[in-house]
Amino acid sequence: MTQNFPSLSLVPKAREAQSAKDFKTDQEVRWCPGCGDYAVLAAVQSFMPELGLARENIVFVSGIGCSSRFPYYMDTFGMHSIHGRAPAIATGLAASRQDLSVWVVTGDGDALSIGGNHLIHALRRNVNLKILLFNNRIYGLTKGQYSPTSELGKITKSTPLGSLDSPFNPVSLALGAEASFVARSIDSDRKHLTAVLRAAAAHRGTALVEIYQNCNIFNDNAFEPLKDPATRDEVTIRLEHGQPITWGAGAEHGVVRSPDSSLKVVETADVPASDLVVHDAHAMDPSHAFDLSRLAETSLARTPIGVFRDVDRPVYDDLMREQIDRATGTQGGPAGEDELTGLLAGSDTWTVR
Amino acid sequence: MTQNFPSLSLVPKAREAQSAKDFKTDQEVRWCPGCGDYAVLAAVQSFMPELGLARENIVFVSGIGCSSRFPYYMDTFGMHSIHGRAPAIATGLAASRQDLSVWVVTGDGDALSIGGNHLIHALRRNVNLKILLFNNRIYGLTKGQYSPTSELGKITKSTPLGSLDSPFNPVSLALGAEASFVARSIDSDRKHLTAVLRAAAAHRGTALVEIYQNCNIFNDNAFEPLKDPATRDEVTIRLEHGQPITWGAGAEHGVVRSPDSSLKVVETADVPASDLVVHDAHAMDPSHAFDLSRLAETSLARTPIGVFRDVDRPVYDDLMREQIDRATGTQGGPAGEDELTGLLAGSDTWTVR
Amino acid sequence: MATKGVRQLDRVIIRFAGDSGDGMQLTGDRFTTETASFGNDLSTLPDFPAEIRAPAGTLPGVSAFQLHFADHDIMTPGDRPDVLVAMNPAALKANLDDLERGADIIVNTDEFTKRNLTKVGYPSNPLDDGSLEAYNVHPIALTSMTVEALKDFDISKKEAERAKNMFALGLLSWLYNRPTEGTLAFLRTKFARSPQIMEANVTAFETGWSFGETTEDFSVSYEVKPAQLAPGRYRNISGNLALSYGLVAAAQRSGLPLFLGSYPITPASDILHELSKHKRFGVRTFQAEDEIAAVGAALGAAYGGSLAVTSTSGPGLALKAETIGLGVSLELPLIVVNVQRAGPSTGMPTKTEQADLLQAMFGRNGEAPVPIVAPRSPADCFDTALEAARIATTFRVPVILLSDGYLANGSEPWRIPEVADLPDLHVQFATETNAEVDGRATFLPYVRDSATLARPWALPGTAGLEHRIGGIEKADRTGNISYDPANHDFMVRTRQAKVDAVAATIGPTEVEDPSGRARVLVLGWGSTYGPIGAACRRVRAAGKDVAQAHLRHLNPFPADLGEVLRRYDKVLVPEMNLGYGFGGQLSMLLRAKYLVDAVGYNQVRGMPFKADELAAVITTVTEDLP
Amino acid sequence: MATKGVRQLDRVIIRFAGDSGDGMQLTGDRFTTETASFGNDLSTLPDFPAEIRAPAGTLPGVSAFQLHFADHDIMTPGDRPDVLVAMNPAALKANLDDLERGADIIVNTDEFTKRNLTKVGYPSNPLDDGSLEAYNVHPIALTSMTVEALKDFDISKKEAERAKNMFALGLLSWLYNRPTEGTLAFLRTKFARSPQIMEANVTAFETGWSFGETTEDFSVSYEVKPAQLAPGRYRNISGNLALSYGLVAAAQRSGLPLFLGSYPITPASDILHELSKHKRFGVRTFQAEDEIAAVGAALGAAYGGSLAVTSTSGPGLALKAETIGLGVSLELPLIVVNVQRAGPSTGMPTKTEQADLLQAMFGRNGEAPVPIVAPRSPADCFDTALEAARIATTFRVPVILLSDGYLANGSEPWRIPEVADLPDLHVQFATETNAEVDGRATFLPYVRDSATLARPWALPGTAGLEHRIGGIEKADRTGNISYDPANHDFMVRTRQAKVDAVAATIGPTEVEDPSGRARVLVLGWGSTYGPIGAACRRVRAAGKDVAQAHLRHLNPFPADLGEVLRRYDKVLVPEMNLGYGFGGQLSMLLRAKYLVDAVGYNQVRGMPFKADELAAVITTVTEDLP
Ligand SMILES: Cc1ncc(C[n+]2csc(CCOP(=O)(O)OP(=O)(O)O)c2C)c(N)n1
Ligand SMILES: Cc1ncc(C[n+]2csc(CCOP(=O)(O)OP(=O)(O)O)c2C)c(N)n1
Ligand code: SF4
Ligand code: SF4
Ligand SMILES: [Mg+2]
Ligand SMILES: [Mg+2]
Repeated sequence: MTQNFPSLSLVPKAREAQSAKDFKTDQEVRWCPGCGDYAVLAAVQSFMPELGLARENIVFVSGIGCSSRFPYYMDTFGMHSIHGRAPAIATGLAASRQDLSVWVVTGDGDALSIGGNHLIHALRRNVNLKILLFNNRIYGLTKGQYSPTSELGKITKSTPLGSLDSPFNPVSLALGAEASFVARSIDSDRKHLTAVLRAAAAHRGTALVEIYQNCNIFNDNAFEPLKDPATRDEVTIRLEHGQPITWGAGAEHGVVRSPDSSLKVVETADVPASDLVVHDAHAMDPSHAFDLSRLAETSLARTPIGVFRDVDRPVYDDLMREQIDRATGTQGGPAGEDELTGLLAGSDTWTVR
Repeated sequence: MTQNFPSLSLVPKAREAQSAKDFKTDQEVRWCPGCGDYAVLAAVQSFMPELGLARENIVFVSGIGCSSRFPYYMDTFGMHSIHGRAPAIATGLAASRQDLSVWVVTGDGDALSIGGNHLIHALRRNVNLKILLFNNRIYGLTKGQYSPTSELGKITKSTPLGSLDSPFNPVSLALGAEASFVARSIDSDRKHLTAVLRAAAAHRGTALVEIYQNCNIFNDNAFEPLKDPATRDEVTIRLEHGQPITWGAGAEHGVVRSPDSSLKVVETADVPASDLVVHDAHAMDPSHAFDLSRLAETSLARTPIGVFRDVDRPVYDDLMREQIDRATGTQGGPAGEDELTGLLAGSDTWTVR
Repeated sequence: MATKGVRQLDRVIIRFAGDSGDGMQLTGDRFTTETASFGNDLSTLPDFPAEIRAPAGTLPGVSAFQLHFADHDIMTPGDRPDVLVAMNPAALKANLDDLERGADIIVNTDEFTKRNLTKVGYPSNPLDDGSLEAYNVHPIALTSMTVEALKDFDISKKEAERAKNMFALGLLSWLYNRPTEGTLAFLRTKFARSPQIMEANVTAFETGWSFGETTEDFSVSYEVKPAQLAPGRYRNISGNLALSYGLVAAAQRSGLPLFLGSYPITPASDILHELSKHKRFGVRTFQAEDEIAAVGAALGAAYGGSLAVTSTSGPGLALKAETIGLGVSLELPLIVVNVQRAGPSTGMPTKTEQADLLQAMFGRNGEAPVPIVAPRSPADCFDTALEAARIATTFRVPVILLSDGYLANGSEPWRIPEVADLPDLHVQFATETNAEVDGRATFLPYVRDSATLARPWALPGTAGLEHRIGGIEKADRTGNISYDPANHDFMVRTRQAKVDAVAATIGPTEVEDPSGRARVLVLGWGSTYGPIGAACRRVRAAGKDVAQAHLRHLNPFPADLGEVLRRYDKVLVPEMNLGYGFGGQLSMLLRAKYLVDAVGYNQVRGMPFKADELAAVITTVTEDLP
Repeated sequence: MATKGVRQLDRVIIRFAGDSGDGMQLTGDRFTTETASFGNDLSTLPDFPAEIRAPAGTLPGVSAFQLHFADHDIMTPGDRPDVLVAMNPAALKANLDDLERGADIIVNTDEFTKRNLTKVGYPSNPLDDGSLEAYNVHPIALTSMTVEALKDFDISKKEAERAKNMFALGLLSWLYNRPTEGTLAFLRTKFARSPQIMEANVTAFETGWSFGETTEDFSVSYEVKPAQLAPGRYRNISGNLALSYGLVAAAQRSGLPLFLGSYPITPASDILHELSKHKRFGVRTFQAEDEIAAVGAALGAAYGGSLAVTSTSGPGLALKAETIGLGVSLELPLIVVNVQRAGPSTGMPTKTEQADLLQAMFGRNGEAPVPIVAPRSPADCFDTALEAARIATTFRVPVILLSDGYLANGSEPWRIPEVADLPDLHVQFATETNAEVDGRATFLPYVRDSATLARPWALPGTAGLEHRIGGIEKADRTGNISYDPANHDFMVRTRQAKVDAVAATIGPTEVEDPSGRARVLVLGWGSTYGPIGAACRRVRAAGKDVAQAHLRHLNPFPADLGEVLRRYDKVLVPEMNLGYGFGGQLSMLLRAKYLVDAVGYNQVRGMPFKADELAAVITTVTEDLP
């Protein structure tokens, strides 16, 4: 059951086989009945044993929002922090503790509104964090204001005549912020979500996973086109590395590159197979992943899911550790009392007798 | 001299012809001798008369940093605010005053470090702001720490062994944040800078102009390859809408699109002219502009300058005004005292006699 | 059907309690509106969990709404309910301790299943085991009776069950002879889009009413006569609504456009929601990316000439600190509404507290004084908003308005003011140069009005008044950057003097001391006004003397406050905070300022004080006097 | 050359002043190091503008460095310089007012051009017009003599001119018989990469020295004997450096890795710079995107078991408020270093002030008490850092350390401690379950130590101790989310009680009252220690009695403080803040806590108090006693 994750080689392994149950706490789950958060929680709890990590070396850090209650339900170490700041807190933890697997749970408001700056900087630094962004396109906990992912013109409590600002595309934003790993999945698709979590865990550096999550109280059915069996195949583009990008029940839709570099949607039957764009999640240049991110329509008329980008680049905490190892290693271990004495004295001293 | 800027049609016009001198204040300019900020100030002061706006309807808002002292030197209205917050303050001003031309002056630390969130949200909202980002790849005012645009491994006061985080590419970040206008220019190239300012002024919505600026005290010659006559033609890609993207003294370099969508640098002699990518600043899909942004090398071995993207999309303050106009217009002007009486009373009242 | 007998009461306290999903807030709201339109005086206290829908049937999931109504003027939502409506075992368990023996308990027996009882740790069914003997229990199968009544409707069982709160409302409306047209009209509008649901709710409501008339469990119904309040037209109003209206009114009375920069946060969000509706009044609302941007945008709008407001709760106020400090330095008018909630940190977002007074006073770097005002009751939020606007625009300074969770959501009758009677808040913008420099007429942004010490408010767009301002210390008069030591000292003192100057524009402390013989003064601020007032009445009714004063202005204090305090042998200051070991936050300020041995009575329970408890404390203090 | 006569002095105050680009800070630093290695007691005061290089020759561009050195123990950088080195007219003009008549002024005549004089508003040349008659002026063509001395070097004229500060340093070094090896070695290292520049500077320095010996303008040189300080090995140290070393030492003495999360800000940045060098000690420094991320990362590291620190100045402290509140709620150890600067808002970044005490106390939402400590002198920053670490790790609480701009950049001799003599700060992490729940051994994160009330510090990676914490109010012991009113009240009181418990671990107030007859107590905190001490000495020297006490612990106060205050007829509290109309920020706390009529003496001039001025104030207070 447990897999080998070289990205997690510094984290101690579990002593015994684990099951999803091992990751459940005794706390009552306090989400609304029907909330998409339940499905994500179940998926994460069942996925965790695969990592084969000592439970005590896993930490979930969250901000504030419905989704951010998540850590209370994971029987690992956990911190429910303050609104928007989880990436910053997790950065300090990850950068000082190489032996931990650090997960951030956040919402579209938490991560992209108040916490936007910490998010983009975490992505840029490429700290060893796995960030699960529960995107329900609404502020759940504060009872239904529009969020930075709500569609333009959204009517909510705070925008009775419709919102005035175009939403972020979280995948585009992350790519613009130099993200080394970006993926998207859906609360209701346990298999896909698990695969994406697996890829995120296998990535060394920051991994951003956007999870479309239904808030059945304040934004019900926001992702229905992707879930309704009648429409989902027609609108969901499942990205798979190395595979041509096609979708539709019979893979009848695909994309080719148009001269202006944007992707053009075509019928696969109309073009030679060799013209179809093949997904390359490992392309160092983020342009390809960015192009794919733009295929998404806010209306969900078309939505790519899966791993957009997954590349290796320097990892902040690894570099930090290297600097310290180099400094301490050269003279056999970190500086001790003698060296401290030397430091305090410095080079210009005098003695009074 | 003054041009017609439909984007500024709501701003009152100057009563008399203006010159650069009209925009100078009596305050001594307090930048280090040789600082690139002087050149930008001079360029802005000479450009302003072209707008033909009443001086009192122009406002410069800045954050904190060397560059942010800018407003004190512009004889318009101005506010030197606090670190990172200028876009937020300017948003409130622009959204409440359609008759003003609002400019934000900020630095790489101010805009991209502490102020990153306000910047990306201003871009997403597309508020009517012109943002001049003075990028010297260093914290000047605090005496030389690395910034989010410093190259990886940068040795500074706060990173004696080299910085550990890859920089942002401000153009990519802005495009990821749905920017409708993004451009880049250089302090020392007055003509180019002026042209870019002109394009920014002509844009309705948020315009981000990144200006490479030399800090001769803490990061001298950071942009030398783009300035040195011996190298500049070889490394500077001047983007012009509708023109094939070529550079080099004899336009000998160009780009073609490679199958993975990234741009490939070629010798123009080696490819048919029709293969050369033509710049389209007005492409609605930001993919093209994003691809171009990735041509830039942190080392400055290659740097596109000019307008990457310039498209029309809904402008926050215009939409806000429309909502208000619609609400007030339907019944002839904004609500008066009677209507206020009605509001206060509501529908469920009783009377005590 | 024959109507049963009607018994007269002078006041009643009802608490509706159920699951978060049971619609208790709506039920309470409706009953309140019925009661208001009937003309009783009233006071309400909603109390709900931070979770949107906590797990069904659990204690943390209980949502409650308390209403106190009377035929006379009352001050609080009441200490102990006379009637508890408990929709499930959790609601019973969570609220039982608050009941006096003899209270009425209406329970929904359908929910008293084994499973639900176990969930909340009832070993046996309290309805059967005699443990409720001391109370007047009315066991009613609310759910099944509702479902039965709706069986002919083309709606799901779940939908039918959901209407049980309307059944309960109907029953209570009968029991207290409430007018029902309002509720029926409300249901018709609310469910206009699903006629089946609308009819179902109307039917449930009417069935509940009829059940009251029929059942033998209730032998009489009650009547609480309308209250003889001061003459005028009244409505019921909650604090957040009154505050929003106060801001709209202030904008109109000042002739300034209203601009709100806000980021949603409980319990302040409703101000954003309310103001976003009033585009007719030219109100601009900006939902910012965070609290810092919210106050930043408001400050930008203030610079542009708006009546600028930012609304938040404690954690948001902390985030706004640096920008408020900039506002102090720029000397621009700004209203910062802080609807306090229980802290520290995230604390208990839906619970009330008064623990941000010292944050409001001192929570900025450097010396950055701001005036502070606080409303005393839900309706008073209206007047306090106008007062905040007056101070901000007159003195060109950020003003902090400290409301709290109880005021925000609680409600009371409000005598609707005549707009023309509201204060005139018109401001004078600078239009001309105000100095001569080197022989040239010049505009200097930091030349001051000699009375208020306010600097000119010179709007962008005013020709000839171009100037620059900033957060770096500035030279007196010119506003240019200055590091001159003497100038800095002068400017810091001047900003303080300006805030102090507000005192000259506010009235003296009003002390209520009917006998004129009181030796104990009870001094409060904010939402404790009701409980303190009610407590003082009880103490006086018991034949003791006590004086009460309540501060609207926390900074600066009324000029006569020190003198007032010294008139009493003892000053008691009840506050919903601890005061960091200084005996209360207001206490601390009073002690430091006047060296008066103010004694605090402090609680942080997330709930308003109970009048009874305060009365006991006051009595003890009175009796302990030497 | 024959050496001139040497005259003995007991103390000298020198001020170097010039353009921002003139290298005055470096010159002052070098002179200080020479003086330190000679064994004088000393105290320094750098004073520079916020601009990197303000426009040449202007008043705002003047950068100064003052040094006081003596053959005995001194406490301040001195009120009025005996010697002013003025590199240009601006430097002369900006500093002249601070000189006593008879003071020596060394001026660089080359810069006294018409243009430069006009720039600063000198109508005529003060060197010629007799206006400096009262002083001892030494007009020296510093620039041209330097250029002349370097004419054979292969460097540009600009580079040659730039060495004039070394000429001045050489001259002053001769004048006061300073040892020169250190400076020569320093120049060799600093300019190792450009040998021409190195040699030029060395030559300029030596030429300056020789000039002193030769010129007739100086007939004697001076000697200030080494000071008889307590025996030991000494070095000169600035406050930011001492603070950084204190943190490194605390890490080693606690066995915890040091983690600093910081965002650059004047005058705190040097702590980040310094700690970033110490990777050998395993120190991790994280330059965050802003102050919120900086404290957030530190809190994350604290959770992971680091000795976690965040460093900032006032505006940054404001931004960190919400996260510090989270730290209070999580009960994790965290050191928050706030190097205060003049405010409000951006204020005067390079100038000192003590106006963040109340922000530190109260600047968070809800009741979020934290211990506060403050160093009294540059070297004391070392001990105070260790003390902050002790409190934070023992009580599991964020601690705010209030330094200020003067302490940060000022320097003094420091007796280098033996590492083994430093306090042992080892902490006990939780390793085991600590409770039984339903018969199962369980770890409860909010079970407390009975003495300290600290909760266990249980690190991720400890098997069996998995638990969740958060900023929502939590149940006692279990740490689970709780909205229970009584629990909240209990937790708020407990967090306060924990901070109060710190008082039991600190010593009594130390009062210096040599005669034992003092009726006036002068009480201070932070960097006013030096000026207050020097002032008290003067007052006593004049035959009056006065007592001095200085607080390191601002929250909680030492247990005996109230009693100490009451022993005196008058308590005078000099502070570099105004105290919001409460007579000073510390005054306010004292008045509120002890109802003692503490009297403030307050200034916010961006500069330390002058001892003379304080002595006068103290004298008046003493004389005014009834
Ligand atoms: C500093 C601060 N500001 C505002 C809030 C109020 N708040 C709590 S959660 C939230 C937004 C929640 O939205 P999201 O992150 O999308 O999470 P969801 O509830 O939808 O899962 C807000 C505004 C807060 N707790 N703290
Ligand atoms: C809240 C706050 N944090 C930190 C600072 C200190 N600070 C002032 S400017 C600055 C960075 C300047 O860098 P940049 O924005 O690149 O401007 P530059 O000086 O390079 O033009 C910093 C960190 C501050 N003034 N306020
Ligand atoms: S409000 Fe929405 S997001 Fe929050 S718990 Fe309920 S359904 Fe889920
Ligand atoms: S420090 Fe750099 S950016 Fe700042 S004024 Fe000097 S040269 Fe310009
Ligand atoms: Mg959400
Ligand atoms: Mg910069």
